[in-house]
Amino acid sequence: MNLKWKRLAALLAVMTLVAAACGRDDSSSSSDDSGSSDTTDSGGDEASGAFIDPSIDCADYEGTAGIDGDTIKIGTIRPADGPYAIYDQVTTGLDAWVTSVNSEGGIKAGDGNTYKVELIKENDSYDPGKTPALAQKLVEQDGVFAIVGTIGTENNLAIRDYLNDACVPNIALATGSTNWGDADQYPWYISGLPSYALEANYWADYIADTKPEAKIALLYQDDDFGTAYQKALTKAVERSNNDNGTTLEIVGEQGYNPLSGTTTEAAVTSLSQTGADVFIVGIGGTPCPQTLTFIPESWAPETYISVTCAGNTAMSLAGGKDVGVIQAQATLDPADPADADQEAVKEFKTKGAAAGLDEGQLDGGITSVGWGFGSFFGMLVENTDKVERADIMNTAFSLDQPAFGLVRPDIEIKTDGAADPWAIEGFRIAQRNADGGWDELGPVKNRNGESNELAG
Amino acid sequence: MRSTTPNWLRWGGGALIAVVLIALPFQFEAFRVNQFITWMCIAVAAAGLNLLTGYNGQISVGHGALYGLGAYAAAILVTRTTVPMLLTIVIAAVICFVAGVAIGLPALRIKGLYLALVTLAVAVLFPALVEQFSSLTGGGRGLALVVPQEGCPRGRPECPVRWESPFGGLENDQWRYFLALAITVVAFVLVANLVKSRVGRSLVAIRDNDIAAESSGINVSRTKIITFGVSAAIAGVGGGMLALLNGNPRVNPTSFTLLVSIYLLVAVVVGGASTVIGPAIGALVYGVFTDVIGPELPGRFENATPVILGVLLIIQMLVAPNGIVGQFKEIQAKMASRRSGGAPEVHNGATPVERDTP
Amino acid sequence: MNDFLEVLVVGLGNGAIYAMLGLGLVVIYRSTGLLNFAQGELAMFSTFIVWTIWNAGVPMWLAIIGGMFGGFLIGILLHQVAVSPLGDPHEKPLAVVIVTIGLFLALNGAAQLIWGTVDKRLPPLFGTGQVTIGGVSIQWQKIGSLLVLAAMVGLFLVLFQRTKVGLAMRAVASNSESAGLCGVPVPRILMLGWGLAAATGTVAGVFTAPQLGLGTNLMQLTLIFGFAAITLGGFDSILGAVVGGMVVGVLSSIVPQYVSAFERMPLAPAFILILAVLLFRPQGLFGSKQVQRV
Amino acid sequence: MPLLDIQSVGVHFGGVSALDGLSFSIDEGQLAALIGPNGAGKTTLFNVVSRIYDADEGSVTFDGEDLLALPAYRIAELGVGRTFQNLALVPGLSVLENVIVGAHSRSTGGFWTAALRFPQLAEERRLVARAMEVLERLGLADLAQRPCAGLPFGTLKRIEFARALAGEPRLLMLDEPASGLTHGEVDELGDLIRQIRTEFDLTVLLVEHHMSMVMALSEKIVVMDLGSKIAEGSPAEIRDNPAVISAYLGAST
Repeated sequence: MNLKWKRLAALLAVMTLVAAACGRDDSSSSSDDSGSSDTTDSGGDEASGAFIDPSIDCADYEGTAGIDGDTIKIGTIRPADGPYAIYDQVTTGLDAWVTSVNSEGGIKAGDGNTYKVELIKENDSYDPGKTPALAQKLVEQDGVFAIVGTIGTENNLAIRDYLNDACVPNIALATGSTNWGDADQYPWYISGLPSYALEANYWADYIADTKPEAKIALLYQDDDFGTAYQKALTKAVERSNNDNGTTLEIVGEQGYNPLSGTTTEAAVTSLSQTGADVFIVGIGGTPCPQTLTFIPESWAPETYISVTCAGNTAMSLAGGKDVGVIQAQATLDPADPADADQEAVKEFKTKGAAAGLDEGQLDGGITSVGWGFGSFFGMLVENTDKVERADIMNTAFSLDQPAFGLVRPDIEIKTDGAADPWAIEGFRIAQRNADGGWDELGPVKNRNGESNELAG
Repeated sequence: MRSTTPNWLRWGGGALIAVVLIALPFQFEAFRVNQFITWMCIAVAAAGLNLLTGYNGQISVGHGALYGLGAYAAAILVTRTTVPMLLTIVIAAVICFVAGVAIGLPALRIKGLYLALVTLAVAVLFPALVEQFSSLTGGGRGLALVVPQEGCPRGRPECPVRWESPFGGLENDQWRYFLALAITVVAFVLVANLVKSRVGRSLVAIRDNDIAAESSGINVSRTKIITFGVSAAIAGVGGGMLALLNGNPRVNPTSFTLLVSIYLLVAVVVGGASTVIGPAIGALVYGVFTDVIGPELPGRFENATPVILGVLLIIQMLVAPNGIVGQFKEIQAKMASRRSGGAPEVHNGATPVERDTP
Repeated sequence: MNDFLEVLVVGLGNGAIYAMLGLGLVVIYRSTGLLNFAQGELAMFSTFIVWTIWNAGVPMWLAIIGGMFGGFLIGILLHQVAVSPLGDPHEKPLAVVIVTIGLFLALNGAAQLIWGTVDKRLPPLFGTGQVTIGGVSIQWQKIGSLLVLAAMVGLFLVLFQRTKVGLAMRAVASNSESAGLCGVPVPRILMLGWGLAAATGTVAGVFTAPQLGLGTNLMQLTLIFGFAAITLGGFDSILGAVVGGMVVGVLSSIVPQYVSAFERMPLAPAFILILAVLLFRPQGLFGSKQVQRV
Repeated sequence: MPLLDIQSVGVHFGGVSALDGLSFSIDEGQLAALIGPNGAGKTTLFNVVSRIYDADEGSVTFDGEDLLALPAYRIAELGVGRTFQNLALVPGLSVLENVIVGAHSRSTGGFWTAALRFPQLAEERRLVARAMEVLERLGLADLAQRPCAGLPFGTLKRIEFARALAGEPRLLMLDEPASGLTHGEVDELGDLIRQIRTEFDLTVLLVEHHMSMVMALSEKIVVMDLGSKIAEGSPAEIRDNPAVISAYLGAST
């Protein structure tokens, strides 16, 4: 019947596309397998006040699983070996946060109790094929209360249906994929990062303000992460030209596949010939700072880099070419002398050191992200009157409070269920200086509730 | 080739193993059961590789790619067509057969170390290929095994395909386990029949002495190509099982990197190349190290599993190149000959065919 | 046009690295007749040694020599412990492939255990400066890599053609049995081949690390390009490795820029090259005809 | 019509001729021998007939069929069996299995039927029975289940013989079957060849250095040197041929 025909049509459409595009097909294809990432209108919200009502969605709801007396058990999944094992550093930060909290006696929750935290770490080698069994282990065998700070968009996608159907919170995902904007259908997920799409809009806005006739060269990672930048930026440029009369133009675009085995050098070189005066590096991990080293001297564009390659560890790989790059920042950089006086930074450095982090980890900018995920979870527990799974999520989706952890002080933490599922929606624009710090070019602006709408 | 194991031991052992295999999903948590399913997928893919590399002597360092092809083929068929799920695994096998034949053709001319080189490149190329055809495969984002259906949670239009047990009382993971077990047993029985048959003898004959084989009437080229195809098809079945049965609602290119190809080789060699049950034992060793022992290693050494497997592979190759099963058989044979007195010396009975050099 | 020239320069720079890695592979092939699948990981490992020494405050050039020496020792050790007990690689190609793949896994994992998971920074040997010639920017590092490559080739040519050791290596490679009968200390020569190859790999690693970042996956994919280079040039040809490396470097940089089907897989031209050469000219462009068809 | 007809066959490796315009023929039922010094091209001829080497010129017909037009694996099926000078057994298989491999062209069954086993069972039983028969005939029956690896050289030669017979050949080509055997064993082998030939109704082409055996056994002898035929005839004729004496007998003894 109807369904069958639809699928047959889809198959035909895809086959035609493949034939027509002869391999290069992503940009011309509108089919999106994840299917749900684009649906953002929240439509049928529950009539009841709370965002999640476990009596409706959860068959065998166990709201307090993982809480044993005064201990909350949480789990996390990350790559500890293999090519992506660098992200293990994020988990090191989360682990240090747990150590630190426990050494202070625990988190004082909204219900008046003080809870210690127990963290169970699993290793999926960044293979999303392994993540589901590990999530299952954490939930069913270890009986964790929530999953916190799990690494990888694909890895989190692999356990999304399972965790949502089991009504287990997945808090502070270590990814800003636009997939996490779908709290209507997946209310047990909340990202620990700002949306990649929102970040791209901050770049676009700043460019429109300062260089209304900018010619933009874009290098993006050819996966969920990079294409989020690419789509959002394209849309933002169009909107700015329509609404503000700018004449921004994307004059060159190159995708980079991190599994391809080459560097971005050829792509950068090619982009350098486009005459662009703005260069956007929508690339994460080590290839990001490497890309900076490939910019030829004959090309001096204003360069923007992804938030994922901030921090000392990444920037130190740029061989001095990091000076002058521009970034949208949502968090404090512990290595930035300008941020050194911030209370949150001081606190992180003292407590982190006490919890066993070394100087490289404290300043590196990767470990502090994990610390931030811990703070996120801690903040939710503090704000929840009754520490139950659904209540934690309801807290997460009705936040209205000042910044927590290492989030920049002027950023407002606001959420509102499916209408605004993003906790962190503010950035400042800053430029890397020669002292290993950042000079502020534009102060923090908050764009609460706009992340989903601004996605491409 | 003929086993020296006494009959009572074979039947008794077999019955014991059967009981254990059936009891497992009732004794372990669901996540373990899912890991067992993954091990079975690896065992099946390794059995395919063993047919090619162990029995036929054609080296492949790229079977992870065929494993991946099988997984993607099954996943795409399930999400985009109405083909029944188990049938998609069969179609995936057929697709992999064709791919295997395509690789097998150049393998007629490219042998030994050079074939290893080419297949290595295939393994490395596979994730990039997935990326290249991203409209079909979902690219780096992975492919969600979701289909439009009624009654998905929270009014989602699509949700992951599910295996519902037609028999009451079985949990979802247990039912998937038994489906996987059934496919695995069938795959191993087929391979066992194959290697004990006329075809199996010709595979070994080609491996050990292709000229003698040809002179005995074996069509060496054809057999080698079909072996590549059949081996690929079996690896594809493993991949199809992985996509549909291991409880993961998505298929991702990062699950089919070069490392997977290497681990398949580890399973074959450590378990026992050119023994029927070897790949299963090897997959078990791999699984136990990665999923059971690895996570228990103390903090700093938690990521030592690859080193352990690498060293294990080398040691196995140096000390007992016939793998665990081969070693076991050797010990058995030794004990048997000690009982009957007189230990047979082991000499290689073949030398290469002569050429008179003018 | 500049566009093309710029990308061409990128390709030549990469090509130099592939050629360096290829040289190590050729040395092993020439002395022991095998393709070393662990060559890339060996190079990665010794590059980490370079980093360790450099990080301790030793000047870079000295650190590189230290790394090469370390690589040399590790190469020898691995050959003695894992490879040589297998016997003739032509008799048992499967065993050799499997052992070198085991080394691949073990070296990679060991590096991660020793040096951790965070990429290290190894500065470019020739700095980050650039020179502009006719509107085309060229990094000094690239020019440097070509010079180093030239020096290495010179050394190897002298080694193989002018020295007793080189002659012995050639003899062992072409027929180890009769070389042994002529009084060549075969096991020692094989061992030396592995050591030399590992030392050569260090240089390739030192040039790759500033580009890719020094992590444990430094050479995993670079190795395929190195293999493509020597397949094209001929498994036993020093000059072939250089020419092959350059061709592969240029192809894998230029083709994806102009052929959209290869945009996401710069590896594909290298793969096609490997396949085509092995099928139609197995000895490569400069190799001696000895790829056997038994 | 001769059973095997070799006409002006030439094989050249680079600039060197391994065979150069070689012609001779064998009649059905004949027991013929091919002799000549090392490097004369005897094994090369075997390899041409069994299609391991390509002939650069000339023709080879077997029972009227052009062998050079066929791929190597079809040769056994036509009824040409052979043994190898330095043995070409499959060490990974048992003695029995090696012999069954020899009957490959006399059996059927591909990947599908093999994997499903049942359609194959009767065939398999027939093959085992037949192979056992051959092994028994050659006095090897009690070794049937042993792996080939580890058996003495003389036994292995016999297994090769058995394997060739299992293919039910009409023409059996034996490449130095007596090499490495003791005197007594050589005599035994001669008797065996003679008996087998009658029993199995074979035409035999023999390459052998043991002149006494050749002379005693053969009905026709072809003498080769440097890739060409220098003489052909009955043992008596060959013994008296001056060319043979100078080129071969004189040179080698």
